Parts: sequence; structure tokens; C-alpha cells
Amino acid sequence: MRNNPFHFDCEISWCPGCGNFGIIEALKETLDELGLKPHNTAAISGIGQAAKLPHYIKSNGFNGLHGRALPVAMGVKIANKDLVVFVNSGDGDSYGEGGNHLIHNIRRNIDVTHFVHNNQIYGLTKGQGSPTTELNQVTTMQFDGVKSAPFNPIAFAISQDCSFVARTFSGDKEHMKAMMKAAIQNKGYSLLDILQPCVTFNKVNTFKWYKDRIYYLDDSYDPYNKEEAFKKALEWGDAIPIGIIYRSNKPSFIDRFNHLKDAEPLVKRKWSPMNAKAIMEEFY
Amino acid sequence: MRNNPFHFDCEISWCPGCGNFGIIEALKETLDELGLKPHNTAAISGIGQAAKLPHYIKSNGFNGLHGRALPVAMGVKIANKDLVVFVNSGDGDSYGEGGNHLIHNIRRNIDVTHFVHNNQIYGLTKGQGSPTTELNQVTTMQFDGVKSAPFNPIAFAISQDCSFVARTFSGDKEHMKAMMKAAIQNKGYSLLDILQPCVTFNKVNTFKWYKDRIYYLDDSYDPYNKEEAFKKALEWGDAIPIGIIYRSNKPSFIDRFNHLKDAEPLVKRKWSPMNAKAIMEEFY
Amino acid sequence: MEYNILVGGAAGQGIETVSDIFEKTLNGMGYYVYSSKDYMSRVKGGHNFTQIRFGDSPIYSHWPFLDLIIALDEKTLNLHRNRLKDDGYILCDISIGDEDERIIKIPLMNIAKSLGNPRMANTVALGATLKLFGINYEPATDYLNERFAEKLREGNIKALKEGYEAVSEIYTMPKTSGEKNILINGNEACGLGALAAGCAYYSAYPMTPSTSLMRFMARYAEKTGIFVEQAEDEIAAINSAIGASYAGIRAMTGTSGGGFSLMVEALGLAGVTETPLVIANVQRPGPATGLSTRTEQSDLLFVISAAQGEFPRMVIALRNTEDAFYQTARAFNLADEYQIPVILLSDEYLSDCRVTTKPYDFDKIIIERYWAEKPSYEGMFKRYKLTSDGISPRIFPSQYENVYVLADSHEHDEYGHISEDIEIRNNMVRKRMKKMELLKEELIEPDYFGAEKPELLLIGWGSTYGPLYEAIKMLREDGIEAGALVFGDIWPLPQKKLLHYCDIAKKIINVEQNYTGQLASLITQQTGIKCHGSILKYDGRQMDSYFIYKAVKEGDYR
Amino acid sequence: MEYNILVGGAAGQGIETVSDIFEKTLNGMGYYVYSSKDYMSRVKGGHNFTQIRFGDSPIYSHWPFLDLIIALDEKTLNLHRNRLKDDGYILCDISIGDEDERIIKIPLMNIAKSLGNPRMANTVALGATLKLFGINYEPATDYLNERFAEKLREGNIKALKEGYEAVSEIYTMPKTSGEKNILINGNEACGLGALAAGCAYYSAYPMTPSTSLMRFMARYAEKTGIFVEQAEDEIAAINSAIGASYAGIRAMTGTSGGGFSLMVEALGLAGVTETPLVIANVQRPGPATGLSTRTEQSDLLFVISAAQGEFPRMVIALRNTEDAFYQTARAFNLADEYQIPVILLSDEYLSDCRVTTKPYDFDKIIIERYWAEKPSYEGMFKRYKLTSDGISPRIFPSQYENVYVLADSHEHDEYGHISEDIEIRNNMVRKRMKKMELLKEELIEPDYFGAEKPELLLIGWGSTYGPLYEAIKMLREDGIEAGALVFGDIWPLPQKKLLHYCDIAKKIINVEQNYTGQLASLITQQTGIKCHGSILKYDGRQMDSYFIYKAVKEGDYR
Ligand SMILES: Cc1ncc(C[n+]2csc(CCOP(=O)(O)OP(=O)(O)O)c2C)c(N)n1
Ligand SMILES: Cc1ncc(C[n+]2csc(CCOP(=O)(O)OP(=O)(O)O)c2C)c(N)n1
Ligand code: SF4
Ligand code: SF4
Ligand SMILES: [Mg+2]
Ligand SMILES: [Mg+2]
Repeated sequence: MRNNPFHFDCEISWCPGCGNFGIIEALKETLDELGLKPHNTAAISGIGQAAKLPHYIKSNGFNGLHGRALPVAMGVKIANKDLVVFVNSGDGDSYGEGGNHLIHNIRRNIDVTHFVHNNQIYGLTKGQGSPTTELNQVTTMQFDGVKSAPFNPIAFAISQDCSFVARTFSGDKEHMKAMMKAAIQNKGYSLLDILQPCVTFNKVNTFKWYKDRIYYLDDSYDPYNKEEAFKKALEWGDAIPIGIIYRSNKPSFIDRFNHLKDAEPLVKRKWSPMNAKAIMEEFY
Repeated sequence: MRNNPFHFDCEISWCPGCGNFGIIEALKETLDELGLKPHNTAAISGIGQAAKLPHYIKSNGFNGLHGRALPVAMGVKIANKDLVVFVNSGDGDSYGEGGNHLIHNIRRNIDVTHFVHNNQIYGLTKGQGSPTTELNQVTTMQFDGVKSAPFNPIAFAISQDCSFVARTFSGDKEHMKAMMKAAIQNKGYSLLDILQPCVTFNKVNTFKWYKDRIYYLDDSYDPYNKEEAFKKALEWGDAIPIGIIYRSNKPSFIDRFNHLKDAEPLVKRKWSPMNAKAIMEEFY
Repeated sequence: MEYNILVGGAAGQGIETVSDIFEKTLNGMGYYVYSSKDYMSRVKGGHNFTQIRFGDSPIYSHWPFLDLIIALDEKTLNLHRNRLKDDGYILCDISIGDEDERIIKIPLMNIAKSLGNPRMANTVALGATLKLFGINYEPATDYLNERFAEKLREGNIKALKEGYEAVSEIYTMPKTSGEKNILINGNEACGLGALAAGCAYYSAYPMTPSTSLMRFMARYAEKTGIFVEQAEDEIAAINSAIGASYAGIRAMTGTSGGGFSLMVEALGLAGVTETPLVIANVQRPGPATGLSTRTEQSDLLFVISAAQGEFPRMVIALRNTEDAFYQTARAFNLADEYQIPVILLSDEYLSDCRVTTKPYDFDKIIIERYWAEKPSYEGMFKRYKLTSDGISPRIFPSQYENVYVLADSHEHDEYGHISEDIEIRNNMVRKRMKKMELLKEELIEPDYFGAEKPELLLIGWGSTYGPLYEAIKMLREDGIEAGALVFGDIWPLPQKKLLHYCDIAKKIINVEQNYTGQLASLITQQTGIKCHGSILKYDGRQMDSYFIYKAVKEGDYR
Repeated sequence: MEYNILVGGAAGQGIETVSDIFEKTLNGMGYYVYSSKDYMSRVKGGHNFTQIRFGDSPIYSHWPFLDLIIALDEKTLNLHRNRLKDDGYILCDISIGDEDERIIKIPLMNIAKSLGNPRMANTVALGATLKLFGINYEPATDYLNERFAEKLREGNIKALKEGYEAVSEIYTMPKTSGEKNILINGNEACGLGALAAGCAYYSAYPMTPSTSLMRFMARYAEKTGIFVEQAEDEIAAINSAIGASYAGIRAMTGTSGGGFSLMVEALGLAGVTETPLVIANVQRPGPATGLSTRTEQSDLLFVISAAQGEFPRMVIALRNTEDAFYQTARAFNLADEYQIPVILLSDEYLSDCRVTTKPYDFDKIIIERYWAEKPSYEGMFKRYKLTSDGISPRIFPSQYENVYVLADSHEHDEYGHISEDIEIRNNMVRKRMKKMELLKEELIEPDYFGAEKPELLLIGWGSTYGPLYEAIKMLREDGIEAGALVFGDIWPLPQKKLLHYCDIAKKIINVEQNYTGQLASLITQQTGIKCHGSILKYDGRQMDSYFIYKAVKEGDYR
């Protein structure tokens, strides 16, 4: 790890035992193994425990507002398509406050990788129910249990034909790395939902709880089959599939623009006022 | 119509020939045929052409902000569960600006009926692409065509196990009425996506375009089968199914609260400061 | 007579247990307690502390000098030692601390470990602390029982007792009045005020430091029969509260600055639809995420002018746990009477300060809804009827048979129908803005304390109330003819006392927990009066009375 | 010499075609044109009109008295007739109008029908109008060809000619200078300024009256190679623009009040991350949805104090089509130099006003990015380095090999890492706020015109510039020693000229398109100066020069 260029020796404010530690380790190794360098990556986040990640890694980074990581990531990617842009944010951030951006960036298929640290709880604000908390689970805010059905991010993403939809578990580094690699390599928006135990506030969905329930999708599973993928997406509870659940091939957002597709990144272009002068001619 | 208590003689600012006229007529008849009275209904909306509807009907109404009809509707329903609460708003309002509320009210299953006047365009603001505009369609804003894949509201709602998901067409009043009735009668959140031609700005999805493509789901179709429903939801283009595409039985949001379920509507309760006095005891 | 103690350690070490139980014990005995919190935005680790000041008479502020430091870790010892009085003490584990004779070392960890759970070191410290003050540990055992699950109770009670035995009494406690007071913090008081006012709908999205207000409401939802919802975002929170209010029940939302920013558009919605609404903005330092768990008073000008267009609103700054209760309850009546949004400005300091408070007089709370009578006509109600005072009759949906009511976010006619007519527009703007004039008649003037004819006038608002109160007392004891004016109602700005005292004072200094001096700006804007100096603090930690006293004495203001 | 004409009818009747082509023809001939729009929030029906004022010298305002009304429907005739000069004319279809000899009736409908398309009645009217002024119709045929699809061209050209033949010349046109000027509206000018400044990213959400700015950017996106996106909502629009700016390209967003409200939180994000950003707020009347297609200046205090916490920002009010271009371009340099959000305040009036404007001098536009040199170290860049002037060196991701850069919404240390440290906090607040002082040095003083030593001083901002300019001219012709100060740069508030002229003037009157007199409040807040009276209009229709002139003459201000 010490030789990993993404590794940053710093104080980390996550609770001891938190599932986030596994995620950041897997991420750093993945980035390194992909041959990337910190100045060519951009770690974007919102607000929450997961969202502190850009502070704990060597990389360009933008730690923005709660729920607003995806729009920032989109802006970054458009400005400089040569950057590898990824988002690390919580389930509250990504599926709660930021739900609308999730919908519309799937529609765009912007080439950004979205790592959702899904601990099924609001960690940083101390244990309120999140969009993925189980129905009826008692939390520090829902004294009488959560009253809304949990959001199913996988089914949702499939329903909108998201180009890459996968799930992994923070307790299995190798699987995480494989999924992270595939997600980053997908040219388009990739959703990787990571089961991440919150040891402090989620006493239901513990390491053991996940460990006992996950099962691995094997080679016989075809992620390109949308209807099958949807069925898989509905599995939860006793058996939770992990792996690439759905993929589809389609052009990434930037590649849909003739003038951006094969051009230099915008940030590398020279901008001159004269660029606009010809337009004035139309107003005579 | 003159005898319909919901009918309101007023100037309507929709364009002649607009699909909204059919919808409002069907709605007024539906409400009347359900034996409702204007003081027992609440028409809620956001901003857009569709969202002007509360001004054209006799009913309680709240014409709020762009994209924010659902939260208002939820507040109204919670305050007074005896009211029949419905939302009429556009595809931009409901799936664009308001996307996050859509996700989370499906999760709640609040007993509100959501009529989306889906003209696949932004009407009031003069013809920009909406979340449901076809990919590559040229609009008054997308000179080079829309670059985001269209949002599929039906598949989306099914993916989150919405308790009532249906589609109808503003060119078929009887079908609309049947769907509206069923939607209102569903105890929970009901999404009714209404194909509504915008004669001024959407020259692609015209009355004829819809007419030529829709087909009716018949009795052999089982809306309680989620996987089948998902398949149906993916049909679009040459053949567009209309009817109740998905249903599921589950308690409505209010019925999940012990203290609200069988109680009087909140608005009818007497509130006294003494209600809170006992709580102070805990602070000695 | 009073003592100042500090309990410090890392998040997760259980400072909260020590301070909570110690404070409750004292309050239960009839002492006055004033405790304030300092904590980081993390769940485990870092450094947090609570300062508890207590004595035999009312206390208004925290205080910098310490009689006792309970150091659950070494950081605490190092960070706060410079504030220890010469005759003060530090209580800590044997593994830390140096030769300073003020350090009382006890084997906190070893005792806890020997009882089978090293995490109970804090309870050992609590026991020792009680003993140092010669306080009976019985009440504390009750509190421990309340606090812990069955299986943890016995261990903790043993830990308490062993801590108790480990030291001997050193402080003499004063006599207590024996008065029965409550011990409550700003957010709890605010929530209790809302419940007293008949608030039936509270929707919000968690955001420090407003989360505990929401949690308070949630905790008592079932008991009081109200509806409390964690919304998907702040936009939903406020819009749904507006819906509920339109439909006839009292509704409230609460947040902190970032969430308030997201609510701005809907604030205008409440304004134009003339829907009553109470919004608590519990301030923290910005900009943006800023310092999430700390305090600041930097949203004043923002909340006064937030949202496009112009409409009447009222802003009330909460100054202490009395205000937090009574003004919150009053806010609901004002919102209903004038059909406006009322914004309560609180802050992290007040929200977390737990203070011995005179029990609230619930008989003083009157719920006034101002509903209109059944109209003489059927059909569409004239919700926005033009009246001479600007207030239109208001009913809720289904209140009266065959009458229905429309609310609208556009400019509208008397029925709430969209209108672009010039005359209607002019009339509606004037109608709404007239309410601003009525509001001015309603205002509660700021509290003034100090010299009848002050030479030096300090001006503040909100939670600096207590620190200012004590600072003035100290300054006057030093023979300075000082006084302070502290605003609760702040928009529209009450001006009577302000003009009166500014006329008398030779020097006017605004005292605020922000960088730019927002109240001073507001005062100049409204009256033309300019302050001559400012005492400002913007590091996220609340100024105490001594800070103000010292700044005045040393002329340390710009 | 000048004429005033009005073209009115229902939405969908083609007013736009008539006015657009008539204006272009005039401008192309070398006349000065000033056209303003009045339209309802609907797509078909209702009543819309355009007023066109034109002549042989520059024009600064619309004008109430009409020489010619082109009434495409009866409503137009009835609504505007009272503004017709005694020697004016009304052009309309034979089916409407009474015996007034000023009415010129021609069979608009019949001609159009006989040509196979009744919707061409407007083109017939255009032909007639050209003839009334004795203007060659050839250029108009070119414009028709540009405007219409192949199959509609021939019919329209015929309609034009038949209209031309249907009446005879009555007006004498003055000589033209033959100057070649552009005809452009406020939003187009603003968009052109942004493109000239090298704006490479524009993301927004449609909202009247800012939509046409977005549309302008979208139209030229491919041509200029920039990225333009219709975001899912305003929150995404601004956050993604911030992301793009962080990543190194110039980015902008635009909206109107309601959308700006939704952007408030991210405004603070730009503030604390010190990310350059240009935001156009094209104002319309509020509160909330208000009057969507009309004009107001009621967001001034809002945008100045929007967002929790305190951070530097600059607000520039656009006054005319010159400003819209040059100030927009300047905004990008300011944003980059000071690493702040710059807000452009425009309004519906300016955005829709199409004015003959001197061609922009693109050589005056300089793009300055202020990037830092490659640092002497590798690794994490000190993005928030404490410097004496408050400006930290800035680089973009991947600008330099092995150097990376972090931006953060919390309070942070020099590297952008979250920090709760007191000293760091204090230093960072001071560092950011220092930029406010530098900004004050950058300010462009308001424009002043009028008497050197004015007795009467009018003060305004933004789009009332032109009306004030003409009003002062008229007042001075009446022998009144008047002058006007009109602010472009408005936050921080430039004070030199203000103090100078306020000192001289006996009476100061603020002239604003709002109810509360927001500029007057700001002036009092910043300087203590109070205005003696206000000329205010808040019905959504812009005051013209005559309105101001008359209000002053008749003492009609409060
Ligand atoms: C606009 C806004 N609202 C609320 C908050 C408070 N807040 C910070 S993090 C968070 C939720 C965190 O939950 P999640 O995204 O699941 O992250 P986790 O801490 O569990 O990793 C909330 C509500 C905020 N910072 N900004
Ligand atoms: C916050 C905000 N953003 C933007 C707008 C402008 N706006 C009004 S209606 C509308 C879109 C309307 O489209 P849709 O919801 O599909 O309704 P339609 O007019 O097609 O019925 C927009 C963008 C607004 N009123 N408020
Ligand atoms: S609170 Fe939960 S998510 Fe946050 S750091 Fe601790 S264990 Fe991890
Ligand atoms: S613009 Fe389209 S949606 Fe709007 S009223 Fe006209 S036809 Fe209907
Ligand atoms: Mg979480
Ligand atoms: Mg639409």
C-alpha cells in the first residue's frame, strides 16, 4: 500500500471497523492497478461519511454539497474528458437528497463511475433511516420504525437501461476491485452499489448479515438480458446477488455530441473572443 | 357537463386542440361519477400547461411550484385524509424538476393520485425537450436533438413496486375515465401517465402518432405480475400498451401509522397546549 | 457560588453520559445548571467536550475558567489545562498526566476493565465527580438505569460506585433553593413550544444542528398524535408543510443554513399563497457545509431577504430556552393571524445549551387559528379578498360544505385564479405588503438591561443574550455605565428602544457571532444609525460573557 | 425625428413576424430602433404586443404615445387606442373598428384567405405598414424567406406585396446616417458576451425570461464548440457548472428568481470552494411564480445576501445591451481573478428589448484566466494557500503532472482538507473576505448624467437606465437641475459618485421597478444616506421615460 500513489497517510475520522475502510483500500488498489495517476483522476463526493473519501486519497477531488456529487462529476467530465471521474457517496446522498440527479445522469449515460457506499443508514448525522433502510427498522429518528419501502437502486437503474449496474460488498476486497475495475472501464454511467456495514448505527445490516446473505453471480449469468436482470434486481433478503447485474452497450453522453466526440477536451482548447465575433454578424 | 359540479365556466388558456382539454373533461366526469363534491377534492399542481388545471375546475386546489406538486399533495392528504387528493402536472414537472419526489412518494405509497399529462415536451416554456422526449428529437432548445435517453416512468414505478401504475391516452375519454377511476380508488400512490399531444410544440408525438401505436391491455393481462409488468413497461415505439400495467397490494402510507390509521383526520382534531404539558415532566 | 467543570474526550468515549447524568442530578437537587457543548463532525474519535457551569443562582452564559476538568483522554488535559484555575483540579486516568499536584489520577480504565467493560471508564469518572462534590450517587443510579439496556445496568452502577469510592470530597456545595426547575436545551424547548402551540405536522430533513429538534418531534409524535416525517430532501420538507398548512393544520419545518437555502423558493410560495408556516433555521457556520457542528449567527440578512420578489415575513431570533418555548408558540399564532411565514433563528449554541429553566406556564399558551366564518355564498371562496388591513379571510378545504378554496403561486385575483391584470397586481402587492405594517404593531421590543442612561450601548441578538447579560453586569460592577439591547423580534426591526438608547449612548457596539456584523448593517439600513465598533467572533465557538467583558475593557473591537 | 408604433394581437397571430421583420428592415436601413415586448404566460390567445420606437438618433426607452397601432385583433384596438396621438393611425382588418377617421381598414383576412392561408393576415399587415412609411419591401421579402419554410414562402411574399398595395404612404421618413449597427436584445447580448469571454460550459433549466439566453447559447453551441446542457433542475445546472469551472473551463448558468432560489446553496459552494462562476439572474415579478413573462427589479437584496454564511461575491446589474455584452465578458475575468461567483442581474424588460446597438468591439475583450504557475512541489496543491491579498494560486486538475488539487465545501486548511481548527477557520474567513476589499478597488462607478450640480438626484439601477437617461433630458429641457446616477456594479456598492452627488443634491429620489425600494435600502445600509422619495412601479410593466418625467413633475412619489 505504501507504494500505491493514491495512498495518503492521514487521520481518518471513520469509526474503527467501519465498512468504508475496505472500500477505500479496494479503490486505491484498483486505481493503481489500472495504471492511473492521482493527477488524472477526480474523486467527487457529496456530504456524509462516505463522502469524506476525497480527503483520504491522493487525487484531484471535489467534496461538494449533500446530494450534489453527480452534477459536479458531470461538469468535471465534460470539461476534461481525459480525467477518470468517480463519485463516492452515501445512500442518503445518492438516493435521497440526490435522487433526481441519479435519474437524469443514467439517462445521459455520462462516463462517470458512481460508488454508492450503501450502509442503509445516515451515518454522519447519526443514524436516521436512509432510502435503503428496511421497512419498519427502528432508527435514531424513526422511533416507530421506517414507514417507507426501501428504494431499490438496482431495479431502478435497470428500469432506465443504465449501462452498468453492479453490486458488491465491502467485506470482499477482491470482488470489490473486480467490480470497480469493470465499472471504471465502462464507457458510460456506472452504478456500483456497495454493501457497507455501518458498525455504529446500523445494527441490523451488519457484516455478518451481509456475509450470510450474499451470493456471487457466476459466468452463466448474462448481464445483457434486461428481463433476467430485473428479476435478479428484485432478489433481496435471504439471498442477495452480487456481481454485474446489468449492462447495455450505448454511446456515452459526450460521444453523442459531434463537436465533443473526437475533439480535444474542452479544457485543452484555446478560447478566443474572435470565436464569437462571427455570430455578431447575424445581428446586423 | 353543465350539471357537473366540477365544471367551471372560465377562459382556458390552452391552445385550441390541445390534449389537455380531453383530460380535464374526463377528470370532471370521473369525479362526478364517483359521487364526489368539489369541497371534498383537492386538485394539486406544479407549474406548466397541465399544471394550470386547478384553475379550470371547481374544487379545492393548490397550484404550487414547478416540480413540487407531490410534496404539497402529501401534506394535504396527511392533514385531511378524507379529501380525495390528486395531482395534475406535466412530464417536465413530474419527471424532471420533481423527479426526487416521485421516487420517494412511491416509496411512501401515500394515497394520492398522480395524473401526468405527458406530452413529451415542455409546453408552457415553449417547446424544450422534456425527460420523455425521444432521443435525437430536435426541439426549440435541442438544436442538434435531445441527447439523453427518455425516462421510462412506467418501468421506473414498477421497479419501486408502486401500488398502481397505468397509462392512458387523452384521445380516448372512456379509457381515461376508467383509468382515472381505478387510480383514484387505489388506496395508495397511483401513477397514471396520460399520453397527451401538444399540438403546438411536439410535432412528432401527435394525436395520430399515439392513436396509431396504442393498444389496449385486455382481461387476460395480469397487472399483479411484476415481471410481466416490467416487460410491458419496456414496450414503446411501434406498440404502446395502455391500461393498468402494474398493481400491488400494500398498506397506504397513513395506514402505517398506528396513531393516524383509524383516527380522525388531523384537521378535525382539537389541539390544546395541554397536549404537550405532560412532556415537560420528562425534563425535571 | 458556582463551579465550572469540563468533561472532555473522544467521540464515543461517553462524555455525554457523564455530563447528562451529572447535570440532571444537579438540576434535580435544585441547583442552576448551564451546560454547553463543543463537538466535531464525526462519530468516533477526535475531541469533544461539554462545559458545565452550576451554582445556587441563575446562570446565563458559559465561562472560560475551570474548577475541574474531567479528562477522559490526554488531549483533553493538554487542550484545556491553560484554562484551569490555580485552585482547580483535573480528574483523569492513571495512565496520563504529569506531576502537577492539581491532577487527581484514578484507575478509571482498570476499574472499568475489572468490571468487564473498558467502555465504562466514563461511568467511573462520573462516580468520582459526584464524590468530589459530595453529591449522593443514588439519583445517578436511577439515571443510569434509564439510560442503559438491562444487561449494561449492573456493570455501570458498579462502575459508578467504584468511582465514587476512589476519591474523597473536596468541594463544598452551596445550599439549594429546592426549587423544581426543568433542564432543557434550545431545540427541545423549541419543539415543546411547537407542540404546545398545536403543531400537528413537522417535516424536515436531518441536518446538524437542527436534527435534534426533529428528533424531539419524532420522539413525541405518537404520544401527541402528530405527524412527523423525514422528507426526501428539504424542498419536500417545506412544500409538504405548506400543503398541510393549506389543508388546515399547523405545520412546521426546521433545518440549518444549507437546508434553508434549498427551502428558499418555497418560502416565497408560503408568502404569495399566504399560507402560515413556521420555519426554524438553526444556524451553523457557513459558507456551504462550513463547520457542521459549530455555531454562528450569519444567516440574518439572508433569511430576511431570501426568495425572489417581495412579501411579508417575520423573523424572530431565539435568545434562550425561555424564548425558544414561548416565541415558538407565539410564532404559530403570528403565522396564522397574518398568514405569513415566520422564521425562527436559532443556532447551534442555543440548540445544544442545556439550561435550568423555570417550568413553562402552559396556561399562557393560547392557540388562535383565525378561521373565517362560513361565507354567505357557496362555490369558490374569495381566499384573497381585498380588505382594508390586507388580511383576507381564510378557510381550509372542506371546512364548509359546498365551499372550496384555491391557493396559487402566481399573481392571482381574489379567488386565487392566475391574473396578469395590472390593477389586480397592484392591489395584491399592496394587500400583502400592508401586513408588514400590522406586523410592526405586533413587535416585541428588544430586551434592555443595564444603566438607565448608558454611555456604552452593546447591541446583540439571539443567543448572545446570556453572555451579554452577564457582561453588562460585570461592566457595571466595574463602574461602567453600560447597557445592552438584545433583539428577539428582529424583522421587521423594532425601533423604539433602539432609537431611545442610541440617542443616549455615546458609544454603540454591536456584538455578534459573525464576520460582517449583520445586525449592525440591518440597523443602519432601517434607521441610518451606525455602530461605532463591533465585537465579532466567527470561529464557530460561542463567545462567553467574559470574552465580551474583556473586549470592552480592553477596547478590543474594530 | 421618430415614430412609435405598436403591433398587437393574440399569441399565435404572428405579431413576432411583423415586428421582427419591420425592426430588422429599419435597422438595416440605418435607423435606430428600440422595441419592447409585452406578452402573457400562454402559447395561444390572450393579448400580446410589441412597441417599436424608431428614428434617426439613438433611443433609450419605450414611449407611451403612439403614431400607429397595428391591431391584429379588436382587443388591441380597444386596449391601446387611448394612447394614440391625435394625428396617429390604426391599421386593422375591415371586420373591426368604428368610424374614427384615424382607422385605416384593410381586408387583412380576406387577402390572406384569398392567398390560401388566413394565418398570413399578419404578413399582409406588415406589407401595409412598410408602405405607410414608404419603405421598400424588398429586404422584407428576404427576411420572410429566412423565416419561413419553403412551402410557406411564396404565399407570404404575395401577402406582403398585397398588403403593400392596399394602402398608400403617409409618413415621411427622416434621412438615415447609413451607419451599420446591430439589432440585439439583452439576452442575446449577454450570451454573446459570454461566448466572447470564452465561456465553454452553459447549463441551465428553462425559465422565462432567462430561457432565450439559454437558447442563444444552445443555438451556437456546435458552432463555437462549447457545451450547453438543459439540466434536470436548477440545482444540477449550477452544481455542474461549478464542477466544470473547477475542472478548468469557464462556466455559466442562467435563470430567473425561482430558479435562482434553488441555486442558493450552490452559490455558497462556489463561495467557499472559491470556484469562479457567472450566474445570470433575469428577474421577473415574484413572489414565487408571480408574473412569469413580466418585469421587475426585486431580487437585489436577495442575491446580495443569498446563502448561509458569509463570502465574497460581486453583483453587476445590466443596464442596456452594451452592458449586457461588455459586463458579461468582464464578469468572467472578475470571477477568475477573485475566484468568486459573479451575479449578473438582468430583467425581462432588458432581456426582451431589442435595440440598435453599436457593433461590439471584440478587440476590447481580453480573456484572463489567472492560472498559477507549476508549483515547485509535487503532490497535493495548496489550493487555499494563505496569501496577503486573500487570493490563493489556482490550478485545474491535471494541469501539471503529479500535482493534484482538492476543492472542499467545509471549512478547510490550505490543501482543502476539512478542518475544524480555530486558527485555520479565522484565517480562512479573513482570507476570503479580504477579496471583498480588493473588489472594491475594481468597481466601476455608476453612470451619472445631468446637471453638474443637481438639485434633484434620481438614483436607479439596471434596466431603468434608458428611461432615466431620457427623463433627465426632458427635465433639464424644462429647466430643472436634475441628474441621475444609475448603478451597474452594485455589490459591493460603489460609493464615490454617490457620496459626491448626494452631498450636492437637495432632493434624492430612488427610481425602481419594485415595491420596497431595494436600492434605497442598500444605499442607507452602506452609507447611512436616506432617499427623500421613491418612484416605484411593481405591476410587471417597465416604466418609460415619460412616466419618470411625469412623476417628478407632478411630485408623484412617496
Ligand atoms: C442540504 C443538506 N441537508 C442535510 C445535510 C446533513 N447531512 C449530512 S450527511 C447526511 C446524510 C448522510 O447519509 P449518507 O449519505 O447515507 O452517508 P453516510 O454518512 O451514511 O456515509 C445528511 C443528512 C447537509 N449536509 N446538507
Ligand atoms: C423553479 C422553476 N424552474 C423553471 C420554471 C419554468 N417552467 C415553467 S413550466 C416548465 C416546464 C413545463 O413542462 P411540463 O411540466 O412538461 O408541462 P407542460 O407545459 O408541458 O404541460 C418550466 C421549465 C419554473 N416555473 N420554476
Ligand atoms: S457512523 Fe457508520 S458509516 Fe459512519 S464512520 Fe461510523 S461506522 Fe462508518
Ligand atoms: S403548448 Fe402544447 S401543451 Fe401547452 S396548451 Fe398548447 S398544445 Fe397544450
Ligand atoms: Mg449511508
Ligand atoms: Mg410537458
